[in-house]
Amino acid sequence: MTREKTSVTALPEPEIEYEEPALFGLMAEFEEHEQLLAAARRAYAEGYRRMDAYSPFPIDGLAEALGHENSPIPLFTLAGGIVGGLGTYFMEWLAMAKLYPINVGGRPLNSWPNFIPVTFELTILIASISAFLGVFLLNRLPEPHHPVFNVPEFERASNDRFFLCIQADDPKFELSQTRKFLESLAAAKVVEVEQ
Amino acid sequence: MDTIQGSEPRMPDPSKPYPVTVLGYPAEMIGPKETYARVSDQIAGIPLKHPHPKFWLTCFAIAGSLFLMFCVAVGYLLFKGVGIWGINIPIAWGFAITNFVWWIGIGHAGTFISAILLLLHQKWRTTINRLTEAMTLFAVMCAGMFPLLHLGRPWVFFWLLPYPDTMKLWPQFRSPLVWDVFAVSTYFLVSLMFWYLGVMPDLATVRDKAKTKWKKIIYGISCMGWRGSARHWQHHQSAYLLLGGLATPLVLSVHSVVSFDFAVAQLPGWHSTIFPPYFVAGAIYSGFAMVLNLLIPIRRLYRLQNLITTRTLNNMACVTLVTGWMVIYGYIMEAFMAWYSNDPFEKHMMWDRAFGSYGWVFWGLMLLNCVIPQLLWSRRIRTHDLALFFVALSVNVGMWVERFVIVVQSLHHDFVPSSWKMYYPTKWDVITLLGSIGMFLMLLLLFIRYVPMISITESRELIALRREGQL
Amino acid sequence: MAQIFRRSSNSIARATLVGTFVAFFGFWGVVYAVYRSPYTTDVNVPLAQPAPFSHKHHVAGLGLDCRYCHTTVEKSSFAGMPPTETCMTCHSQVWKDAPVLAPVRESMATAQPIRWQRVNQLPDFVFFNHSIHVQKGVGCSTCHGAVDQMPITRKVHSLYMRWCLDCHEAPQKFLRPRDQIFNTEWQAPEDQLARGQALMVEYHISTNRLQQLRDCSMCHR
Amino acid sequence: MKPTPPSRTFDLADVRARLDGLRGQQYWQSLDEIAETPEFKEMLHREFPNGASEWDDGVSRRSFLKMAAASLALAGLTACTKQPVQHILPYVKEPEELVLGEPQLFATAMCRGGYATGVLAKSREGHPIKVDGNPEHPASLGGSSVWMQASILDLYDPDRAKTLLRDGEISTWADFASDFNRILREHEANQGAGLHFLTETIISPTLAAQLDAILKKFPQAKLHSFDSISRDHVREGARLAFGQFVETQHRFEKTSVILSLDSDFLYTHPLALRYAREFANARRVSSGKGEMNRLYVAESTPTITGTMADHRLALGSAEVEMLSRSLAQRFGLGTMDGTSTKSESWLNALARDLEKNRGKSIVIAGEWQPPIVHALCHWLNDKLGNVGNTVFYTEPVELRPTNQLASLRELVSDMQADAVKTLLILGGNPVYAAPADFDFATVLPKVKQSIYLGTELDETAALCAWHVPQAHYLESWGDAKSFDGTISFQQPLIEPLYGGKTPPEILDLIFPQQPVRDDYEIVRSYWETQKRWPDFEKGWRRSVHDGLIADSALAEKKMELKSDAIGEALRSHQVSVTGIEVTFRPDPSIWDGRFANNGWLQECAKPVSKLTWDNAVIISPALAQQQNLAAGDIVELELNGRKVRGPIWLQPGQAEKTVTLHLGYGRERAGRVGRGVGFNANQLRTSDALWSASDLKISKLGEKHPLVATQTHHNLQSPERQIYREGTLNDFKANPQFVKQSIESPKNAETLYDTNEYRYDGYKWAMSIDLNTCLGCNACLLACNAENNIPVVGKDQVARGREMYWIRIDTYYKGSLDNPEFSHMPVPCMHCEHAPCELVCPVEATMHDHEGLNLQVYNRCVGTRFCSNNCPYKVRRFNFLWYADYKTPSFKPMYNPDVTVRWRGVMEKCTYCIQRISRARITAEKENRRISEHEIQTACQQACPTNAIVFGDLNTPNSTVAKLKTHPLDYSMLGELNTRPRTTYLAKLRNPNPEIQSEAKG
Repeated sequence: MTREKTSVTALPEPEIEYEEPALFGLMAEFEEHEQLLAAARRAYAEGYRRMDAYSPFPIDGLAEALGHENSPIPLFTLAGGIVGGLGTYFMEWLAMAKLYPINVGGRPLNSWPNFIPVTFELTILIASISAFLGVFLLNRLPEPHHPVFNVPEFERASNDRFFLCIQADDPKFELSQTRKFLESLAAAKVVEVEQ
Repeated sequence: MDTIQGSEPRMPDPSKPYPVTVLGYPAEMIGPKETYARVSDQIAGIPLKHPHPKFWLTCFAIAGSLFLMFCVAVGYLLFKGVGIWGINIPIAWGFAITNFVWWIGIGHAGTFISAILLLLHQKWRTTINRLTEAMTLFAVMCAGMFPLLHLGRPWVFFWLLPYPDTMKLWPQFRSPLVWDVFAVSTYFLVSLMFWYLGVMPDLATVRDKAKTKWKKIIYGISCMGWRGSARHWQHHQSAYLLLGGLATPLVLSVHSVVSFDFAVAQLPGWHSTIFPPYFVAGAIYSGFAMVLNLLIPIRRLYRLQNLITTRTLNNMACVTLVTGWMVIYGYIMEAFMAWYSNDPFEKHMMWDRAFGSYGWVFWGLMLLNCVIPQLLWSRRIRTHDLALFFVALSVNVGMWVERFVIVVQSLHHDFVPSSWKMYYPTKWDVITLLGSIGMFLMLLLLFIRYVPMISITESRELIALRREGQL
Repeated sequence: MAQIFRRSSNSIARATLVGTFVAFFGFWGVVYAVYRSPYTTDVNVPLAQPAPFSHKHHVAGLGLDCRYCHTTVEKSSFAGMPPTETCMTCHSQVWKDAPVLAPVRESMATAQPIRWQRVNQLPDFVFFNHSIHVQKGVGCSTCHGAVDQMPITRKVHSLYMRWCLDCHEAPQKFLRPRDQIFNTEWQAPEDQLARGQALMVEYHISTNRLQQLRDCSMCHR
Repeated sequence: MKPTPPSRTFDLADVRARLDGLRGQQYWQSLDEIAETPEFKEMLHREFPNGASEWDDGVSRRSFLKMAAASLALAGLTACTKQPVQHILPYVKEPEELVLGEPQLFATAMCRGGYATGVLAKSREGHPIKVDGNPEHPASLGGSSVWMQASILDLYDPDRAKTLLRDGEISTWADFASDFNRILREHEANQGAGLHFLTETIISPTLAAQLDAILKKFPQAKLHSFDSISRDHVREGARLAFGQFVETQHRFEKTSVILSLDSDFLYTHPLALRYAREFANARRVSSGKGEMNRLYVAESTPTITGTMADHRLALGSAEVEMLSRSLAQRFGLGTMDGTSTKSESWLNALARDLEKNRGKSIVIAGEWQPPIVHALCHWLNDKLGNVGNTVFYTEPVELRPTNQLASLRELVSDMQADAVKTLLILGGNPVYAAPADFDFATVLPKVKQSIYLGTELDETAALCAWHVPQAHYLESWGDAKSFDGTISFQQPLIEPLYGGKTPPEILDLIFPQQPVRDDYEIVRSYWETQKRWPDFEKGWRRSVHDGLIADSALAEKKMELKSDAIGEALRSHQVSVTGIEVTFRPDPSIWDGRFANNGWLQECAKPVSKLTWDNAVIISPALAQQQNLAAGDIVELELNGRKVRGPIWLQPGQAEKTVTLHLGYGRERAGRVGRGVGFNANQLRTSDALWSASDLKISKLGEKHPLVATQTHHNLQSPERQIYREGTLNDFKANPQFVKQSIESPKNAETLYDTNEYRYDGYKWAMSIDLNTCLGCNACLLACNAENNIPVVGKDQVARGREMYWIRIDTYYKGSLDNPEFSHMPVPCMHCEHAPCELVCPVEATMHDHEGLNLQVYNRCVGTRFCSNNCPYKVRRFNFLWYADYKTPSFKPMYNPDVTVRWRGVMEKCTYCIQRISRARITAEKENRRISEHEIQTACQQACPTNAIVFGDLNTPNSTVAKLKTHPLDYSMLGELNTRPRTTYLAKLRNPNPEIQSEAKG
């Protein structure tokens, strides 16, 4: 599907102290992913920042709509790959040519062509591992407990419903206002999420 | 809401044929009536409310008993030594290495489908990639065992790993066997991570559909508390894509490395530059065949025709046919090179391969691998479950035989005639092979019983796409 | 739906994940440590002997030369263990009827050998030759330690291949002048490296020979 | 992957057709292969149903599971287990001159058929571990026979007789002595009537003297001697020619033409080792001198000598006699009627060749040829002026020359007549080996007081009242002459392990003196009486030290030839052969059965057929075709009423109508190794036909017996496969470089690698093997077994292709099926500088050292076997199961302590005897000098009777090996693979007679 670019104008975070509210946030439920996408854009335009959307499958542009920065995982992977590749070749050279040089069938001590396969494999392996771990670190997984699970309807978030949750600690959050706003987004339902 | 009854899968109506494209190929990629809810219910329903316990139990019993035989065989092997196999000098590698190469080959389809086809935007892979990835994992497990078991002293296998030991010695990195160790373990780990990334959100679905406390807890833990938030999806997707990208060269490399076990050696019949591509093609060939062998019964028994559609099978059959021809090209090249090189040893090897003591095996191979698969030219075969199943079976057997010919026949007549011998497998060779198949099936059955075997998430994407008219 | 897990479970889950990871590598670490520990190598573990023979007394005290008992150390791969006769040369006069020497006298009487527990042993696939080491300036105490300080003899080095290689890679660190070989008190001088280099020349350990010292065939046949 | 069952029967016509089809220099191997009958493939299935042997290994499933669990646990632990506690048990009184860890050499002598061969026995920590030829000894010159090499295993054989037995009950030496005295006292009354002695050929002076004394004491006593491989025909031949017994000695060094009439003078002759050396020296061709002798052989079955022939005729035993007659006729003796036409032209050419080389030729006949043929040889040698040049006569070496058959017949008839009260059997195994018609087994029990001195609990022991274990020669003092008369001494290296006794000790009891003397005193006192040396002590010590009395060889003796007598004999009886002929021959491995319990000999592949663990009914392909027989078919042989069953073996080069049976097998009472192996050919062997007989009937029984050969392909397939290179002397003279014309290995410069990365500038070990002088006698193989603790794996494992030799001898056949040319090729590890095996080892278990040795480190090997797959020469051997014998205690002292005993699951291979190199290097290093050339000999080199194997350092200028590497005939096997082998070969040269050659072509 075509991706619509949304211009993100980041507002400065107001430095006002809030005491922990008993409420985690307000959650709106949608039936179609297009609705969610639209809602997200609206909310962002409205100035909401501390919010997140939930969907049973990845929706293109949703993250941008919510103003999430690009994922750093590609960088992780690149770094992993470089480390893995250089590290491996160095290890092989060290083991074969320096630490215990042995005449193996009259082949050169540093038989670089023979060292390539292992170098290649470990490059891939370490790169992959970094990407994999990236997902866990950046998503702060595992996280079996989360306030959103308090919402009974939320179980459909992994099935056929789409949710937008504006957190109570958002500077612009004001219960009745925000509720009105969400209801205005053709949400099937708006519920409160306890802490 | 009761999941299975909730969505009665659409059976193909024999009276009217399935919808076809202009070219006359099956059009359906996913049943037309499918909705998010229905796919969730249907797929997640299998682990939660297992629909067909009877046949499952029977299969599991069979696979399990084969696996037990395998354990006995391995125990006896460790107790007596590799001498219980038929190997000798000159044929120092027999079934064990043949099985190794075969299993690794089978293990290729999974990552090929989930990674390469992903990058090529082949949407039809969606509903089968989960299963094939699982198959890959299990196949690689089976494969990985053989190099260890075939060692004269398996308990010192760790000398093949680099670590600062008390001898100041290191693995000999020039040896293809060391490459194998790294290639196979890398392939396994990467496939595992790729597979788990994919399955994580679906486990969340199962968690949310689960009725009992324990199921909730178990699936809740295993999905790491997945919420499907936009941020989750963002990182998930980028990692998934990257792994796909990384796995792609990996698929090609693994069997190339395996082929080096032979190509690097001097032996006529092994020492050949065509081996890497030829092995990779062969691997995907047998891999796809194995997938077909698994999909066809599974989609029947679990009535998944609405998700794993005839179109999917048809496409797979096509890929099989193409890779098949690559393999045939390999055979032709081998023979041609033997003649063209005018090397007495190569020439004799080729002659002996066709007309020597193992000639009948070779011709059997030709039949299974080159002749029978030509049936796939016909659409009626490609779209006929049973026929397709048997063609795939012949390919699987054929590929095993091919590896046997490469390993054993090349060894049994090498340079110096005085040391030419024959190889006769013992019952232990056979038990070990069957046993490994048992282990493979056992793991697979456990998988389809407890884990969603089709990617729910990606099925939903398909539906979304269709609703946007993009299919 | 209700929460399945308590809030604390988040930290528990993460801890477990990290824990398993650590535990896995930790385990191998332990195995490795044990393999190098005295538990396996018997380093500095005194072994019970039929008669409590004290090198300290005989060497440091009485000043016996190593070769008085280990007669073939310069001739053969095997350093030689003294026959009961050798013990009796003195102990037929001194300590005639000391109870601790009963086993020795018994051996002499019954012509049955004394069963010493082996302290420094190499696996059967390692072929070590004393004579060449002694000849090339490796002193007794380099491998056997300060035997003259041992009331009961014990092993002082793991005798692992890694340990052997320390010297086979760089003999200059250990070589001694000929006259010091059997001197159990010998200590390396500060300028040992320089002296060692000189000695290598004296002992005809050329560069080629030096490389050869790491050939597997040096010890494994 | 079972091969398809046999679809067609063995069709030799077809084979012939194929052979005719082959062009150029094409070798082929076993007939099974060329006819592609699936017999061999089938065999394995039938005899060893796949994996069957794995279950019936005495491990019940239950215990198996237990042990499996244990082994699994072990598997986990081996990584970090502690070494078991060992103990050191020092001597109480240390023997002098013994340095623990250093070997000691002793000169002694081994006897076969009575004749002594000087050996040097190596002792470590007080037990003998190796036997080699004594270079100073004229009968050995340093070379070894398989029997010498294997004798060490006999010493430690766990199945040896361990105790005195009286009627099967364990008894003591004292009891025996007293009982023996009682017996003797009885005989003193009647001057020894009824007192009989049965000995083997008597060649020990001491023993002879004792026997003389006994006869003085008991005039009525009778001496008999019998050796199953007797030289009666030689004796009778001499008597016929000269009217008395004389020994014929040959000097092969000076010969240019040799005719062997069924004689295996290179292998079975008592002086074979020396003859082989002389023969080889006369054959070795260096670029300088282009001369070599020419060997004609007429024989019934291919022997070592036959395979070395330039011209070989496959003739039945009787045909050989005809041949010799018609040859004699050509030189003007007798008239020929039964002319063997088929070899007319051959014979003419031969006659001319002999004529041409008067005084430089030898005609020699085999022990198995009838006396007349020997007489003819004497006549021919005389006629050709060889006598005095290449052939001369001496007094008989035996001390009581007699017709052994007659003397045994006399004994038997006496026994039947109950005239034998006491029979003292000194060695041998008459019950097994005596001619069938004597029926020794049934008459022996008639003797009440029978005493048997024998090494093992054999058939004879079972039937004797007393069985005294005989001491092994490495346990005993003794003396004997070698074939040339040189007096040799035996000295023990170890106390008799099982209190064995020697013949002199037994006989000495007959002269009761206090105290009873042991063999040392007996032998010593005998020589004291001989007054041989002015200073006895000095002379005695010297001779014992040397193992012989210097130049005590018998003097040459002028003989008067009785030509008319020979002519008379020729006329008096005519040679005739009807039907199928059978010939009996000693087995090339286990001789007459006395080595039957020797695993090394049982497993070592027989010289030509490569059979192991069996004897067979050896027939010619032609006969097989006629009778529709294939290898492995069990047939029943019938020879005037006597029957025996055995499996068929097709031997190319076998005389067409002659069946050959090897003796020594089918032992009913031997150790666990030899019992029931093969069939007993003695059952057909009667006194009137000890060596050959006519009218053998063969009937096929339709059963099969698996015959296991270590080599099943004797065919080099295509001329491009230049593994074995050869030419004729004339080719060589025409173009000394002709070998080099063929494919050559890349030059050193032709490489992408940095050639300076590995410079072998210390020592640079290398080996050169001369195919021209290799006899294929297996001595190297056995020597290697003994030196390197190589295990015996048994028939089943050999059948699976898992034999463990580090050096193997390949035999290739070339040419016609009925009479091919043979080629022997010893193949040890090539120690390639670009070793393919090393590259593929994942754990650095095989690599090069700085002297260019290709090492195999057993304790690092994990057993991937990739190295073997990648070895083009397939010289690597793998311990598929636990082959090394750790259990049998008696074997422990036999193992060479310098060589690791390999365990299960590791690869092993030839190491160029690295333990010897290291020992020499250490000695040299201690003295700060280089290793001198002759300091190191590999075991195979040391054993080789013809010096075909040369080992040494290429960096030592003009060392023999360095020189040989520049020899024009030098080539490296498969060098084209750029493996840069350190082991190279000197190509084979044949020296055919141009006349015959041209005719063969035409």
